[in-house]
Amino acid sequence: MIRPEEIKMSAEETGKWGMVIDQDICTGCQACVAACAMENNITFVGEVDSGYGRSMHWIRIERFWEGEYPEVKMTPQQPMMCQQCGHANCEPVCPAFATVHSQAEQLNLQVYNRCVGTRYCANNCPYQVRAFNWRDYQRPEPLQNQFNPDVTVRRMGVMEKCTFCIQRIHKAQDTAKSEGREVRDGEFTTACAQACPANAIVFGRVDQPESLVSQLKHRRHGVKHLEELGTLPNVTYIKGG
Amino acid sequence: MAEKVDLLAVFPDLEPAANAVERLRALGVHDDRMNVISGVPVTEAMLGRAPQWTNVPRIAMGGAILGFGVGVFLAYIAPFLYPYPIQVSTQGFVPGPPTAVVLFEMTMLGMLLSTFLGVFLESFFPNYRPMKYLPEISDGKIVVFFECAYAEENKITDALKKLGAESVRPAEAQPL
Amino acid sequence: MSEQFSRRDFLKLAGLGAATTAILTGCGPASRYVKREPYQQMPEYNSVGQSTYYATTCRECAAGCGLVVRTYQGRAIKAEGNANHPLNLGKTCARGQATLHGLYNPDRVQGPSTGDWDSAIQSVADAFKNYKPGEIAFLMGMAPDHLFDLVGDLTAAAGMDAPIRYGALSMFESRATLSKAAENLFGQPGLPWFDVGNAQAVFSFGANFLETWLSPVAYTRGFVGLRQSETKLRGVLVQFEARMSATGAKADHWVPLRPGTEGLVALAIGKLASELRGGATPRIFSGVNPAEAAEQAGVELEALEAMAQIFASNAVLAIPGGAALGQSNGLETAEAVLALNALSDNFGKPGGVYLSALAPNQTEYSGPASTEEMAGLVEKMKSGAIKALFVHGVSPVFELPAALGFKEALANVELFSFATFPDETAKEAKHVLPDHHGLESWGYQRVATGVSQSVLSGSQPVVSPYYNTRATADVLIAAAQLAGGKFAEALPYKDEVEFIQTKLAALLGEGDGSFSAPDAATFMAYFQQYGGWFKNSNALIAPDGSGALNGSIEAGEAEFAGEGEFFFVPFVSPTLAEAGANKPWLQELPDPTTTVMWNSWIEINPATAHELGVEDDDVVKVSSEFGALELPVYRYPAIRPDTVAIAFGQGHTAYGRYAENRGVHAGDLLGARFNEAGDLAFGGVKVRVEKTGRKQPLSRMESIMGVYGVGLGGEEH
Amino acid sequence: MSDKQHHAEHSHEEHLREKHLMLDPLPRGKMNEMVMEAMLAKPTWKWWLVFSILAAIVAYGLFYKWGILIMKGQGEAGVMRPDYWGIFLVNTVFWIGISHAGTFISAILRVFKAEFRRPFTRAAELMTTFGLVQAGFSVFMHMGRVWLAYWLFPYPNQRMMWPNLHSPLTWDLLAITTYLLSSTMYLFLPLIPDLAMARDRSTGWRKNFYKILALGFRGTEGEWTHLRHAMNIFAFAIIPVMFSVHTIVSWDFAAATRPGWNSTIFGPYFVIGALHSGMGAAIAVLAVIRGTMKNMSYFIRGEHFDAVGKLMLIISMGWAYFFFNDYMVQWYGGDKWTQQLLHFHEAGPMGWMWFAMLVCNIVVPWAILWNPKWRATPWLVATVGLIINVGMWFERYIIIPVSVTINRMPFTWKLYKPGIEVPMSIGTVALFILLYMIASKLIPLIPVWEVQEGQMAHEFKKFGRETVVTVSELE
Repeated sequence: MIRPEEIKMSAEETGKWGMVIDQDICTGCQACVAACAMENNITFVGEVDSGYGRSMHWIRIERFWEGEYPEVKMTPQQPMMCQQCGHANCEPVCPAFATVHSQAEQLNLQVYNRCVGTRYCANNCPYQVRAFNWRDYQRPEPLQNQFNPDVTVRRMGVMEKCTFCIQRIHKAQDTAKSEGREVRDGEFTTACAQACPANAIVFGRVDQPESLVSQLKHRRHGVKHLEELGTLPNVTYIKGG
Repeated sequence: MAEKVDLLAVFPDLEPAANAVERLRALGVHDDRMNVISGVPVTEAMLGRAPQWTNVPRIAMGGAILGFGVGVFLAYIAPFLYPYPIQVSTQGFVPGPPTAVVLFEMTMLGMLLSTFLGVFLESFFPNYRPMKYLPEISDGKIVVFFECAYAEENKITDALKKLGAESVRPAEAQPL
Repeated sequence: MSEQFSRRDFLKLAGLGAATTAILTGCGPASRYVKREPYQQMPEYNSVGQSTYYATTCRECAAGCGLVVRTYQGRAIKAEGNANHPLNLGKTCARGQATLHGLYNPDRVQGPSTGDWDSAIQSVADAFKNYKPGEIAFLMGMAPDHLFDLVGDLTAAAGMDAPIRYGALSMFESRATLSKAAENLFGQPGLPWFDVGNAQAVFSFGANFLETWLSPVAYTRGFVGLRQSETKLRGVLVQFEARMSATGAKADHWVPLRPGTEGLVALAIGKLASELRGGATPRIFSGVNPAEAAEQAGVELEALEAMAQIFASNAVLAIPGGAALGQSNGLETAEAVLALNALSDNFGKPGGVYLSALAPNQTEYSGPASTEEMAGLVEKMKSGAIKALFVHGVSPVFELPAALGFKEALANVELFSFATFPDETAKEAKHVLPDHHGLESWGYQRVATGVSQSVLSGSQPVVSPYYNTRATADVLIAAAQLAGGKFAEALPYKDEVEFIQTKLAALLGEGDGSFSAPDAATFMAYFQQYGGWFKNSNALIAPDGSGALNGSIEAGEAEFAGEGEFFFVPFVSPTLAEAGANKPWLQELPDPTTTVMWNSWIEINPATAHELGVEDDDVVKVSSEFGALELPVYRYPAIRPDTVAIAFGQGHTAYGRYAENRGVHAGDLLGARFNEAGDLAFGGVKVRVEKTGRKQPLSRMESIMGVYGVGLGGEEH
Repeated sequence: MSDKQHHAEHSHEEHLREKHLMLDPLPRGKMNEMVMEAMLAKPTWKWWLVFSILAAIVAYGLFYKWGILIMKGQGEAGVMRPDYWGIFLVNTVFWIGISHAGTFISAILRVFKAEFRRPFTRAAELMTTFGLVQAGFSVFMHMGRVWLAYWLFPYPNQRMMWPNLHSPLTWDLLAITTYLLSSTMYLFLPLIPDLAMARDRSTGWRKNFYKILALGFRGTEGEWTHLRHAMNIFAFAIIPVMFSVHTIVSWDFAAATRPGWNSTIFGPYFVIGALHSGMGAAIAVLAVIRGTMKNMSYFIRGEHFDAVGKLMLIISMGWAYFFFNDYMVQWYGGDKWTQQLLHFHEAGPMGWMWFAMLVCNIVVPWAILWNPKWRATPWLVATVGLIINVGMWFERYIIIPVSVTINRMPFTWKLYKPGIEVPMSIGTVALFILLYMIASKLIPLIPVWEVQEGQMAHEFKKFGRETVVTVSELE
């Protein structure tokens, strides 16, 4: 039984964990995508399905074109992953509470074993960053030896998405706890940020003004994607130089 | 101590049946010793009989209240039984407008279910025991079942015959 | 975090130096090789345990980035960059991340072709004995690693030809041309290193340094420095290339030159710039006429003048590389572009041109072989001069253009392949003696370029070998001892690890190292723990480019083979390259520029496609003098209308289920023409493009609707 | 008066009798016979042929393919990013829409005492129940892990978690359940007297069958009174339920943050759309019953097609009104994504469907149903009904898989290509018809007592020289 005083709905402007992505130096090299796949046991789906919009990427790098040859330019690459919205459209629409807001971490949790596959969340995500397990994709022996034991292996009919490598967050917190301290900024980072050769992805505590993410966010003119929808995303993009 | 007999009078139409009811009353057969069975809903008024009492509306109302209660439970109480406060987006722990939907649907469900149930309760459905009945009834005949003193049987029979009864004969319960 | 863990493992590792012997003869003590237990529960139920982290070197390409591999219950779980490693400072590229899909690839060679190792080693020993030294050749991968040294010792002692290193990447990077140009210009050979990070402006002539060129991870770091630095203004990047690469996409200005005119344009810009700066025009530029240059390059003179403006007002770092040098006039181009740097006088200065540092145990620069040298090898094979060929770390059958006829030449030689994967060469080999996967092997590797320090990167097994494979070094040592005589004397080691230790022992006394140790065993342990040894000081070589501007360069017109109407630009797929195609997740990574997955495509300018009457996904026949390919069209908005491009990386005929019969091999269109430095003129081919009428939908990450407006209704935008 | 006049007078009455079932009474017994005969008629080989073909389609298209879908996953269907929702939900909305006509006819028309409803209330109510069955199937086909569907029912799991009442899908579940239950009960109540009738004049297993179903109904004053009250309560209460159902269905879309969906008009727009397709389906069903079953031309006459035809015309106008309402506001808003979407609807690859929708839903009904003669022509009105259903299916297809192609992430736009949905959709249609065929053999499709009640209430009355029809209130 929950006592009313236990209930504190958080609608703060800033969440807890956040990312700053510098599109000016992102080279679109896909290292983050590969790192994410390796860290989070993301399955590959093969040529036909991936071409039909069924790839399971938790992070994708978007790019468009401006102008006509020879004045043609590629717009700055834009890595897109779950924005961990403070006001997330995906959460309320799930009939099974399979995607809920973590009050502790201020993240959008995806509870795989609660998901029944109505796909409403993905439909309602303005960033279209959710990936659904359309089939039971096979990983032939011995590929499954590479599974990260800290990350659930998803099965057919379940929705999944970027978790900000929550398994790493928890590991770091456990370590910090056992050493009786707070998690230090930069003590750990997500797989994508860790791999990024350009350091275009920075991860950290957005609620701590002295953290690197907060610094970057404010020093460089960062923008949030589709901010006008009031989704309070926790990923900030730095467009220009 | 006069013996009683159960009789039934078959009428082709509503008019003679109504007259018959009147006549029987005049002949001293009390209203609640009579029962009119018909293939179409002929109202008490048409037959000049006392209005029928039914509890269906009350049962319906009760069901509605019950259903509303279920709605209240689902919307306002169940969330407090969660293992921990579950937050979705920044919507309230107990969302406002959606509760209205739940309350409405549950109320309606309760009301309609109980209405249905009410019919069963009120008319003792299902009931497969032998009963006083004539198959002609569903062909549109109107049958007046009544109980009268043995002594009066012939007199009443004649009277009803005069009023257009196709036949007047003793009524026995039979399997439907 | 990772290094804390590896420190924690230090004692375990320290004990290792001694233990190694046993391990490498197969039966390792459990203390070293953690057993692979079956998961007690499904991974779904998330069993928790303690991970162990091992530092090693990435073997996906020859750059030599340091890795820290997280292992769990004897399994390698995740490859992460080694933050201590000066080359990549904890970063990795996509290929490095996917290295585990190589380790656990379902299609590895699981044992020697002969069935048991004894007979396999016997066959090697027999080859040593039965053939004259001159009849034996060793062909190895690009990486200058311990195995190369070992084979070097062996061949030297046995009087065989020195081992040849080669890789398709070195061909597409035109390394030989670079070092040759450096030699011509500075009088000393070496692999130029361009300090992009500290430059004010960078003019890159075909050098795709953000994707595949030399050391992409290090150069990406440089690019970030160029763009964002606390100490200087935002640097400008100008890319000259016919087909927009990812580097071109990040550039502030992209100048699409007609292939083969880069050198000319470089000189023209130099001339305009020096005129703008005033003073006498250096002799080197006297020959060029900017207007004609622009004419030949197929760009507006204004464009060149605008670039010259930038050049004149900045200290510009000019980089020659890749496609620009893969031309018949590639060497002149390289020299012309290198010479430009003299205008900004930035030889051996921050933000300028250096020669890459030599690795700790390296006395002089030795680069991989040029393709011409490979042609020479092929000749010898054909003529029968070479009877036995040992191949390791490279798949020449796939990586060399078919036109060189390597595969045919194999008919005359006894081929020994040490391939880890069943690649095209292994398929042709008489003997396959599979080496461990990189993550199962010992070793060290010299870092050829990309870092200011002198770095020797270390490798150690992070997991016990999964199959019945054996370290090639061990095989050779065993074979040599079996063969006896000068072979045995050449390799008097118990095994690979002893050899490595012996080599490393030389560094024991050296000062200025990242660590020092009292004895070999401790040194070895540290070496494993930190993933290598490097000097702390800047070891870059400042070249003498004083004479650069006084030379005279005749940047002649490039010659093109074939009558086709289109220039052909083959470029290396940054995710697949020469050896990535068998890793499913690399296949599923979108190409950075086109977002295509799992297949090959030909890039055609939309206007040209319109003329040819082809749409996206229309299959076209591309034919050159040397071969023909059929593949679907990608209408690429950032390529010259007179040019088509195909990525190199697909088109395997072997190499496992994920690579086999997928896409096409760009090399099949290439001929066997070389530039003066001996690099293949892979840009010197003209192709014809014909419509076939068939369609083959490409898997794209992008939406062709949303990005190109195709199929949205109304006109495209 | 002269013979001539008298004759004219007479023929006028005759004419009215032919036209109106209510003025053309037959003895109850006769009508009973006719209905029984229609029901008990021995199935012809044609009937069996159709029956077995439909059964085969259901077995293969619906159940076998569904098995495949469950085994191999939603990948068998055409859904992907961004079209996470496909034809299964199109069918759900479509079938719920169909089901609305039943309630409309038997509840709203009952409340407003539209006498023409009497002979076909039952056929319409059956449509509600059978339609909802298809809708239920479709919704479960859509689920990625349908074997866990029961998790959505309002009961706590072992961690005391209840379904999420914030989610429109949960409201849907409640609403559809309520609607399915109540419409089934509403189908059964008026059926009881007819079951009693069937009981009285059948033998063998049917006797027991009807005896059990009739629950021992005799027709006492009490029974009739309870029944009347109950049916009144149902008639009034089920109307808001019906509206709530399709409104909530519309919220599944309107509540989402998507261009083209986030519209406040969706509730009524969906309801009217439901009636549009529902009426179309109802009239088609009537035409089939009339054409294929014995004695039905007595009960179902031109007047009924005429009357329903009028309704269809009005509803079609209503639909057009709401459609334009939605379109206008979306267009005027000028949001760039919505603009993109509207453009895509009309000029995109599915543009043909968008225009076909307008033709089927507006042009065809308006062009035909204005004419009383045509309106009274069963096959013609039925055809219009079917065309409207095609149009309404298109409408749902455009609202769901076509519209979700366009979102705020152009990098992900993709066009939906149906896969296993096609045979499965055909399967639901087949099952719908199959259920009707079975029903026509098991229960009296005509509520005889309601017809008789109506006939009792109608009579001719002379106003001066004019003979007119009057109806008297019997309740």
